[in-house]
Amino acid sequence: MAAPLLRHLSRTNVIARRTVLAFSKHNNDMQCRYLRNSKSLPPYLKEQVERRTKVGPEPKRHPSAFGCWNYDAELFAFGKRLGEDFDVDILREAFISRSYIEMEIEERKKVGVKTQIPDTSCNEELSIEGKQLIQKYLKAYLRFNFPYMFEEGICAICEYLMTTEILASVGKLIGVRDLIQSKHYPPTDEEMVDTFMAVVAAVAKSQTEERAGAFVVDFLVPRLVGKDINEMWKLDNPMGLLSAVLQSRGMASPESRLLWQTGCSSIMSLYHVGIYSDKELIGRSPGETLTIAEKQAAKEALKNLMKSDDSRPPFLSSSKVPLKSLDLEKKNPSADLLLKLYSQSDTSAQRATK
Amino acid sequence: MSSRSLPATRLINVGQNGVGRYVCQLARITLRFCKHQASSRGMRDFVENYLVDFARSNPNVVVYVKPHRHRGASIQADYLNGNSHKTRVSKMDMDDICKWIELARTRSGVDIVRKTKNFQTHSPSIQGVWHPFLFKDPSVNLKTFPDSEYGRFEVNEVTATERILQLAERMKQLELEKGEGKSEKDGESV
Amino acid sequence: MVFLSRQVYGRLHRLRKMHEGITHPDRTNKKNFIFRMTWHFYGRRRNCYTIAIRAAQKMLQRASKNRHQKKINMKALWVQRITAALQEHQFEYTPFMSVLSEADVQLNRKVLHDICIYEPRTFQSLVEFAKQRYNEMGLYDAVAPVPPGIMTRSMFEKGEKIKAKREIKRQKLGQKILK
Amino acid sequence: MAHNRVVQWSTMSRIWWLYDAKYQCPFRSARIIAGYLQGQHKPIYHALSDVGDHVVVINSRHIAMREELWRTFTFSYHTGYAKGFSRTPAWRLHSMEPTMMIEKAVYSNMPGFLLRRKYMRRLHIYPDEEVPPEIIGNVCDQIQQIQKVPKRLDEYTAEEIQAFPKLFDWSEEYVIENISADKPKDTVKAAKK
Repeated sequence: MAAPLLRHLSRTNVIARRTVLAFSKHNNDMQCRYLRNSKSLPPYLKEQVERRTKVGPEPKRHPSAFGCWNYDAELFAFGKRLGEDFDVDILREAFISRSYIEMEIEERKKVGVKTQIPDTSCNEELSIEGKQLIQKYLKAYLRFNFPYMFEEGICAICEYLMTTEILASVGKLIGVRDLIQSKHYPPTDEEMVDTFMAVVAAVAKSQTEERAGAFVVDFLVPRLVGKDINEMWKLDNPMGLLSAVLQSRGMASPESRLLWQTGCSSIMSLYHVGIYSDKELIGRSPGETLTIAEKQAAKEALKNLMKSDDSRPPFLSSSKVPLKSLDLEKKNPSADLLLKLYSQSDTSAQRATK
Repeated sequence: MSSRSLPATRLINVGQNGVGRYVCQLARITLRFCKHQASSRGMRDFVENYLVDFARSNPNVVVYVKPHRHRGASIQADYLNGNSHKTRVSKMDMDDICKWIELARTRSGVDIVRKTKNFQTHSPSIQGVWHPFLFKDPSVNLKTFPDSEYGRFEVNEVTATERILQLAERMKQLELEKGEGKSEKDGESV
Repeated sequence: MVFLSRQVYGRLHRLRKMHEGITHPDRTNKKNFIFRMTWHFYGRRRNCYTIAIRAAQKMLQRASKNRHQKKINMKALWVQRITAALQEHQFEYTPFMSVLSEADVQLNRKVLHDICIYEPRTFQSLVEFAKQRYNEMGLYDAVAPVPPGIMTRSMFEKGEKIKAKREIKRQKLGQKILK
Repeated sequence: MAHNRVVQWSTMSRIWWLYDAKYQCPFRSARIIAGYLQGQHKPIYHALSDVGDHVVVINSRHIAMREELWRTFTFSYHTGYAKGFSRTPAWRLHSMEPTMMIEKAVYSNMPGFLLRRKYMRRLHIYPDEEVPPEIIGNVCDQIQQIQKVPKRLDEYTAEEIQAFPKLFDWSEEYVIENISADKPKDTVKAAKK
């Protein structure tokens, strides 16, 4: 019970916490147990805190600094942890970062050793390869999961998953942090991302590309849980796209109708707008102004048409997706193309009327 | 103790672990013990009997065994998120040590703090959250307020006035019937 | 204040205190035990032991009392919310719950209140079921307040039973008196 | 998540209700209005989160009270100084300020904590049917009345009065003034002038 309480006592000041802990019961240095009530204790603690702040916090150290470290064993465990059979040489290469090589070269220069390290031994090439693999399989998976979604939407989701934050956190989850051979510890986010991508390429090289695809799906797609996938695609003009979609499907053009309104002259106004096509409700949404509500309703209608609404079934697991027989090149319909066609048909219709 | 005293957190699944593929978060485990002292007896037994089995069944965990002369036995578990937890196991028997190691193996490595709730969801509503217009009759939309018909109190019982009117109606009918009967009788007599 | 290390300082301090005749290190532990609970209090309730211990004891008393009270409050809130949700469907709390329990629908108040906010359509179907079942059971007539001036068979029978009991008593009393 | 934002806006929004207080008991109405102001009719209700609605009350001048309550029901107040006590009967207060009765009744029907003032700000009372258009434009629903509005004698047409069944006859010696149907209308008009 003592530890969390004491920690909480001085939550603002980590250093003060350490000094207090130094006087706790478990400390071996403790010579007297009633120091707390001493008048001369506060100045002593103050002095200690000041000195500690001057020095700054301790830098984080690699586990190998504490004595127990076997890199080969760790590499072996890494492969087993992910359930993959790696080629050890490829995996070893995947963990060598650019900064490590530069550091090595500098150190060798200092010492005067003339042997050169080949530039190709770092993970840059592998990471480029891995990036392509990730994009390829992620998009193929998303297209399979959302066959009605526009290509732009799928690219937006893929882009979100390819951000440094997400990839670095996935790298941390599977434990690349301690294995990266880098100049810094802990390694930078960019190094983590590069390494993760290189690991994906290593899976493909040691086994098959489909295996790497399953690896990507298993570790990246769960990051979409609890996220609004429809908001990742920034749609400027949902109403225009909606009318284009409806026209291409041979449905009547959308009509927006006000369903409910209240508090119109107050700042807490609320409007519910529904969008109809052929007198059928295809999407409805609330909003604080009419324009916002209409825009959101159009988005909602698009969501329903793309079958990516909130009541959609959960994401498929990689075992349920036929990654081998997936057509990786096939793309979903593009929204831009549809809009272009729509505007052309509009202008032609106007000409015809003239 | 009041709930403000201790730090609390929501229920967290670190990185949605297990949604796609489960990754054991225990990276390495270091067993420290003395080869001679009696307090390390349990740990020595564990190393002799169970350690190989443990390492074989958990190839994803790197096991380091470190004898320390004349020190208490301890287990240090390092997790993938960078945390490490040390458990002192001197004077414990082998079974207890097994339990502590099992605990270390199944943990996520996040600090143990009080939970505010035992459940959590990322998508609380499938059908859409309740809102004031959800079950409102759409015909209300067409009304202009104040609408005296719509806001009227609905009376299920018959009021006194209505009852009098009903009675009067019935009396009228009875009288009519009587009158008809009389006229019929008159006709018969005629 | 000159000292080279914490150990030396502590040793000196202890010697000094022993010289003064204060040899109760446990007292500090006892106080610390209380101060750990009162760190977030305001004013002297936080740091002065005599005041802090009273505050801590009061806090613990309230905590144990409110652990029970919290459950009561939560139940009241759930009932209130379910009633409000039922009001939208023109139904009432008591018949709703009685029908659910009769039909072995094992949803407690906590779950029902969650449903009525987050899955309102499910709740609607539950209410429709309850309404239907309630009419079938014909419970409404039994539960509804009886209008004045109306005598049902059950009320009459009850009255008869009471009368009969009284009669038996009277007869017994009469026999006793005769004896 | 923009869509979740508007969904939340919709769930937590305050909607505007109308209540016609014509011939309604102020005390029983107040209990219902107070519930709406606090949001007790919503499944998201919580005593400490302010989720109440707006209520516009009209015709507060025309409320009705049973028996002798207009005369016997009193509002008392003490200034805190000596001889500072005052007591006002309901009829007097109502004639001075026709919105006060409803306001006081609603205020006393709500729990006495700090949110009460906030709730009261969302209560808009108007003595007659005339409500400013910016207020009535907000309204989207109406609260049901609690008792039946009676039909006054002057609201009946002469034919209806003629057709109404005669229950009994006054004896010939009984003297009645102003029994004719036209008289009360005239008196009302005179009073208004």
